[in-house]
Amino acid sequence: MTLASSLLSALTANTGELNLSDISFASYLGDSGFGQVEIGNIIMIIMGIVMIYLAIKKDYEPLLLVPIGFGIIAGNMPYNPDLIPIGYLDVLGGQQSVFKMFYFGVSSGLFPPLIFLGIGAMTDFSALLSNPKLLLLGAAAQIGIFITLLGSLFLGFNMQEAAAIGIIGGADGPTAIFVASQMAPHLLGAIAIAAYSYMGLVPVIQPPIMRLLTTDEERKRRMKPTRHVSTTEKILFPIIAFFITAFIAPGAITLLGMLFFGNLLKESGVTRRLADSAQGSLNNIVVILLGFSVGTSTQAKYFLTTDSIKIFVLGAISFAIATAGGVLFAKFMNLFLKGDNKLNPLVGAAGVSAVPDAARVVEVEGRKYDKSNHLLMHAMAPNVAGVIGSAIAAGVLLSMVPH
Amino acid sequence: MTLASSLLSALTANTGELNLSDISFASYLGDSGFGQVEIGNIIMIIMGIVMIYLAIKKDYEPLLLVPIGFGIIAGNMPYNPDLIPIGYLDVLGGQQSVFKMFYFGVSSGLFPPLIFLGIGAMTDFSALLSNPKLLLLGAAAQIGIFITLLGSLFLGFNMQEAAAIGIIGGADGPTAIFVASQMAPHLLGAIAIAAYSYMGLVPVIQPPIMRLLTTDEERKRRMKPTRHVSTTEKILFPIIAFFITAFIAPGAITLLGMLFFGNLLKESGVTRRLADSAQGSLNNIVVILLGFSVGTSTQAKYFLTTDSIKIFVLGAISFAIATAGGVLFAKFMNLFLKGDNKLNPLVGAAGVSAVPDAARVVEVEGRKYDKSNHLLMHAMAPNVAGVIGSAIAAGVLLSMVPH
Amino acid sequence: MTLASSLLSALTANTGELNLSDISFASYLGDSGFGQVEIGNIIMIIMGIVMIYLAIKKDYEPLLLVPIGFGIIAGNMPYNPDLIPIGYLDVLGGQQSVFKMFYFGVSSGLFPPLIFLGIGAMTDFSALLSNPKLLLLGAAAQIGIFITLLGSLFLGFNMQEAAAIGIIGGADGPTAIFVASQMAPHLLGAIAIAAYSYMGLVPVIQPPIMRLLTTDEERKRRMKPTRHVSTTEKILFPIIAFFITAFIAPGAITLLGMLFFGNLLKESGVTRRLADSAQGSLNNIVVILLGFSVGTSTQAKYFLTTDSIKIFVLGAISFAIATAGGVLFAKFMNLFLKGDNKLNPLVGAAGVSAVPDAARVVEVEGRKYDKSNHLLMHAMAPNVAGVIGSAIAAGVLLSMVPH
Amino acid sequence: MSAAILLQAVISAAPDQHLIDIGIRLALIGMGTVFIGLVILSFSLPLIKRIAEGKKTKKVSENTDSMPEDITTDEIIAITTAIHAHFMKINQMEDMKLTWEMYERPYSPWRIAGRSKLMLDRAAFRQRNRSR
Amino acid sequence: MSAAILLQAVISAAPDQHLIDIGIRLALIGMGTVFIGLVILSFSLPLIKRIAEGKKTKKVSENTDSMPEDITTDEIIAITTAIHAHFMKINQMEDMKLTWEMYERPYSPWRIAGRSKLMLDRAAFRQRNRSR
Amino acid sequence: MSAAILLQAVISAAPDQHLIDIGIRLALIGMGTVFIGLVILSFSLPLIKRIAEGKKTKKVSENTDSMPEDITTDEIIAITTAIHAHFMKINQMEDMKLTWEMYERPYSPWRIAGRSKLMLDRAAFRQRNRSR
Ligand code: NA
Ligand code: NA
Ligand code: NA
Repeated sequence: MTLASSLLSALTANTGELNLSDISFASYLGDSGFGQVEIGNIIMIIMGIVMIYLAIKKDYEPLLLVPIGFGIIAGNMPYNPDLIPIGYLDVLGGQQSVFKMFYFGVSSGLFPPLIFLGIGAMTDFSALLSNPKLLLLGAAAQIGIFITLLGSLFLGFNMQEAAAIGIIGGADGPTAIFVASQMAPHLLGAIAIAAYSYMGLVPVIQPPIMRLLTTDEERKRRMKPTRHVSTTEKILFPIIAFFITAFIAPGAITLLGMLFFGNLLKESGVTRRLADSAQGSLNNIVVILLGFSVGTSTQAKYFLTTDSIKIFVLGAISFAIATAGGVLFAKFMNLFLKGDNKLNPLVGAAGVSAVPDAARVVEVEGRKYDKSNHLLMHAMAPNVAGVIGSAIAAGVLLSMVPH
Repeated sequence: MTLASSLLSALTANTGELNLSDISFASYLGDSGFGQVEIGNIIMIIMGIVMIYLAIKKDYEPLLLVPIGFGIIAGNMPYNPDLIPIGYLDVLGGQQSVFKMFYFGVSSGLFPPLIFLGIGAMTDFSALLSNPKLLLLGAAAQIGIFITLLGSLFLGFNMQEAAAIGIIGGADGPTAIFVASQMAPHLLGAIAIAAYSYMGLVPVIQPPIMRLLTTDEERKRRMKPTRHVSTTEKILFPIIAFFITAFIAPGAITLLGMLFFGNLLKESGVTRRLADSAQGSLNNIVVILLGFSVGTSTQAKYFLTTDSIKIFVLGAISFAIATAGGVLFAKFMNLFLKGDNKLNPLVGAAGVSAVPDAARVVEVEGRKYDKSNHLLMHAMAPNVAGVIGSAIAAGVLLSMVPH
Repeated sequence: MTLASSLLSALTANTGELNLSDISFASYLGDSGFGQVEIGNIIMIIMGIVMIYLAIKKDYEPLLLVPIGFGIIAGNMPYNPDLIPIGYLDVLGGQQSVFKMFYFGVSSGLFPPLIFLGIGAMTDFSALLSNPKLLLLGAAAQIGIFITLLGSLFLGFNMQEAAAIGIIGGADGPTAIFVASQMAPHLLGAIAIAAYSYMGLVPVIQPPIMRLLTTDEERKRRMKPTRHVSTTEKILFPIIAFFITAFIAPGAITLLGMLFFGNLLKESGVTRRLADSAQGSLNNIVVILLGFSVGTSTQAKYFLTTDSIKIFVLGAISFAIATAGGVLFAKFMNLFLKGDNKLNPLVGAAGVSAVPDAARVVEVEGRKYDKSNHLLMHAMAPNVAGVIGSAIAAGVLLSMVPH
Repeated sequence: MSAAILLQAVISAAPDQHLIDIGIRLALIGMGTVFIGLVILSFSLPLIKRIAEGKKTKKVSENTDSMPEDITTDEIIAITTAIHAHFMKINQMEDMKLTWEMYERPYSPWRIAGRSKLMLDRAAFRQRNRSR
Repeated sequence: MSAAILLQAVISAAPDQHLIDIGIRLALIGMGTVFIGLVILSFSLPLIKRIAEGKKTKKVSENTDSMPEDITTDEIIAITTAIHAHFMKINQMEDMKLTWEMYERPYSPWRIAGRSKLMLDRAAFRQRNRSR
Repeated sequence: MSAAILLQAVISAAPDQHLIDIGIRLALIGMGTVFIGLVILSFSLPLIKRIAEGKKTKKVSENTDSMPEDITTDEIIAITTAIHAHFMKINQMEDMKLTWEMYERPYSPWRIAGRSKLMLDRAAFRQRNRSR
């Protein structure tokens, strides 16, 4: 194989000069998958297949895991990079590979704000407007970010890397990608895969922690129904919320600006067609390209490192801490709340973001203990607050850590 | 604030070198909106809020004013540009800000032709085909462009700037942006905001001028119903119209090519799905990004200049002159027309473009004096002719003025 | 005209320095279509009109021929390139023309994989899954590619050019564009136009060859009905098929990766909204821009060469050979098949790709001889196999021919 | 309020006369081109109708006779001629005439103008008849 | 399991104490900012409701009186003060206090904290009444 | 009309024999790869069906026996062998064989070819029986 490779890279050097003896089935096979395959590629391809399997069979975040899974497969198919530019970093003879062009949307930080635009255009902030105190749960769960940051420093990462890894604890794929693209591009693949994998695995990770930290009585607690929210409130919210959060965390202007812009398009009532495309075709196109690109960026030779393993371990811990943070803070808030204002601490788990999966997990867990207790709407408030919270955390890190 | 800034820009210079004493809530506050805000930003943000208010409450061109308005807010939120690239011109450590990447579609001239593609795919040229002489009203209203050009020279702008400012009088946002991006990129923000603002304000600007220049009898005049237009005519029109206009004004090939291409997709009957996307999702995506980008380009430090004020004054005048031009020319045409061929001069006001708002204003004004007199279909002819007319004017300026 | 040009290019050199005597209607006319038109432009524009006519009247691939046809018209409208950047290669004063920016999607090879994504998301591989042996017909028809490659060498093209021209025989527009963009960018326009034209003309080219090579009895032969294919099979297929084909032809990873990715989005059942956009709005947008760009790249001065004529002749031959290859191979396979397993050799003609037109031609031809004999579903198998086959052929050429 | 008056006002007060002169020329050529473009386009519309109806296109002169209800062609010529003359009066008339004469044979707008002068009379005559 | 214990563990075992120190500060400021941001946001929500309802915005103190069913403002302040104090106890308290004092007049979080301390008492009082 | 005859015609008339020689090799390898790719893919389809049906995949030899209605595997091998031999006869047979022998153990197409030769006989036998 080394022989075949060197023969053909010599060939490539003399573009246009072809030797009859170089054109053979043998050399072709050497450059095909049969000659180029390595064990790392096989491992990654299996990982991709597992992701697709989980997405289809278990319905874990399929909109993300199917594109990422197939991207992993496509990015790890063996080929000879001296002959054809295919991989997400390949440039050959001045021509970028197509996967590199797709990946530009990730590495430049362009895709995450567009995803936030779509999220804004599909999110109803009513739950949050009707129950302001639940916002605090979305703040509490961000403890996962900062503990993970410290853990990463402890494991030997530098400050930029630690900040980027920490954001995994925000349980927000686009935010994690955005921060990583600015702070630690070389870890972007591992961070993105970890963030999205654990977001998909929220229904697996959260329930045991939620049960561990709550009593049976707490889990059965019902909460007051949410109030009706007027259209005008919904229109004012994105503007005022953007103003406040951007003032406090200017580093989050790009992400939060697009989030609240999308929401204004949805709520204004006069830009329906723009909101439809923002959360429809534009969002779908970006999700396809973002997921696939993140997948292709896991080429074994760059991806299979001890750093990636550390990131996966830290990611798992950060999700657990974030969940615990939310649940425990709900219990802490209950110390100050009385009567039917008391919170069902399960709702705190939704503070991690991972919209709307974490809220759905709360609903499912709640109903395990009381079939008629619907917590979904209550959980949506910390859930969307968690998105805002992790964007603020990202903003703080982006502006405090030089990069 | 200056202290905090300089401390932290020193910090940035030594990337990776963090000092414990630099990391404090105080320095963070200095870099947050609290430390960075300036009066100009506040003025602009209020302007953005007013635009959104007008769009939602008064329904003035909401598809444009909501994105622009929110873009103004996002573009003027205070931040420290030494720490994070956010603004539409920011590049930091080789990384472009996301807003700069969005803005590329504006500064490169890429978005306007795509908007024209969408306009073509949604415009029915029947009205124009059934009443050729109304085309002349679309020509007459372009006088606004050239008078404004002269006015701009008079106020001290150079020829390139004057040409770009003049196009505001075309009442056609994409054309104004396209010309400004090629001729006077530094004025693009002000020109775009002026063009779109006055397009939104067409229902406010035009009626007094229309009333001033017409008699009661003229305003009540009814026009002959339009004739039926066959499918074949509609298919032939974009091809022949492009041929003629592109031959006469090659500078308009890009804009008119996309306009008539979009119209052919619509009328051909065999490319329905392409026309749907051209006027649907593609158009929406471009409108979102274009509006928002134009908004972000109004960063106070670049935008709040005497030039901007001059441009706004000139823009208002140009809309008034264009309206007057259209109305007066209709009256002039009536000198040559007899009997029921005579025009209702209100229809001339629609020659300014601003599709379809100007035509709607004509309908509303007409019905104020005769409830059963529907001028909308008649006004659509000069309205779409105005789009073609201002594109031709733009083409002439683009090819005659060196840039 | 030369005078006017040189005067004005002098003008352009001194940006901002305008001479009164240079600004005249005469010089303007010299730079308009009247002064700039050349016979080549007229020829190309007529060709564009003919394409649009065929697309609308005869329904020959209208989704491609309407955009290409109008692109040809827009790309060949006369203008003075010293004054305004309009053409697909123009850059003036650092500003790229809009058509050049559109064309980047073609020249970079970005659009073809996106088209393949859409094709994958709209293709049902059931026919192929239910009748594996028909795959071989999709292989056989690729003989057109390699014979054309040899023919091109014979006519004096170099190896890179010959490889790119050969792919026309694959009857697959995006593949032809992709290979040409990498191997012979200077021939891309002619190759793309030839490929799409002949794809449009499949109902004209194929029938006589099909009749020539088959007996009346063969044309009436009925084939066994296809079996039902389960959802799981359809989900597994894109993954396994990608694995196999990418291993054998790594050069095709980009194209086949997107094809099978699109198909997985369609079949997974959990990513419906992504599949809808992949085959809907995204596909439409890319088709519009790709078709139009390919059209604009036929500017007479670059396009009207003997090379283009050779390419058109070779293209016609390659379609004929590919069709013959498919039909004859079906007859050859019948030597080994017995009873009702025998193939109707008309089905072989669908092996050329040109999905789904070639399959439709088979259906129409078959019913000419037996009104109740429906071959469409049987023809779909070699038809989609032909897409895979020509992508593999492209992959081999991309990795074996240095470029 | 007329455009001409405004133009004069601008010219008289202008600080850089050279630039203003060029601007006026630009404005005249630009406005002229817009009108010529839309006039030719409006001429083409009856032609498009004819082609669409599958009839052979007869000569233009016959056209106007065979379509008594569609008088737009003549009217447009009349109007165009007037507006053209109006603009021409404003400024460097001779100067431009000189330039145009160089190009007169193939594209001269004067030929159109001349022809339309004739038509103006004819159109006025016919209109008088019709309006009875 | 508390965050403080974890932090201490990390600090004690850390290889590069300097980096860890900065990390802890970053974490405190970051977590503080997240809380402050979301607390201010949650304060603004009743305000948004008020604006939407078209009422004039009265002073905050009156607000709470006029909305007996909406006790969230007080509660939130109480909770925030507690969490704030909690974080502050962990680390370089004096150091930060010093820094903050520089900014005390216009933006000091201490003023909010101080005011909320008062409100905490009032809120607790009112809640006791309500929960009867 | 056969591909071989056309190829010979091209070769004999070619101006640059060297380039044509390379072209022929490319064509052979290319066409061979296309066939091998699609043949392997067609082999995999029954396998996909098997997996989808949830059955354990038995050995290939048993497969063909247990699926009497699905004779495509054998047929395909037969056809492939023939087309393969056809292409091989055209040109530098020995030369390629030599090259392939270097790679024989892990990926040799000869092994498939050899095996398919056997199967061809079996398939032909079985088909004769079925077609009765
Ligand atoms: Na979060
Ligand atoms: Na206009
Ligand atoms: Na093919």
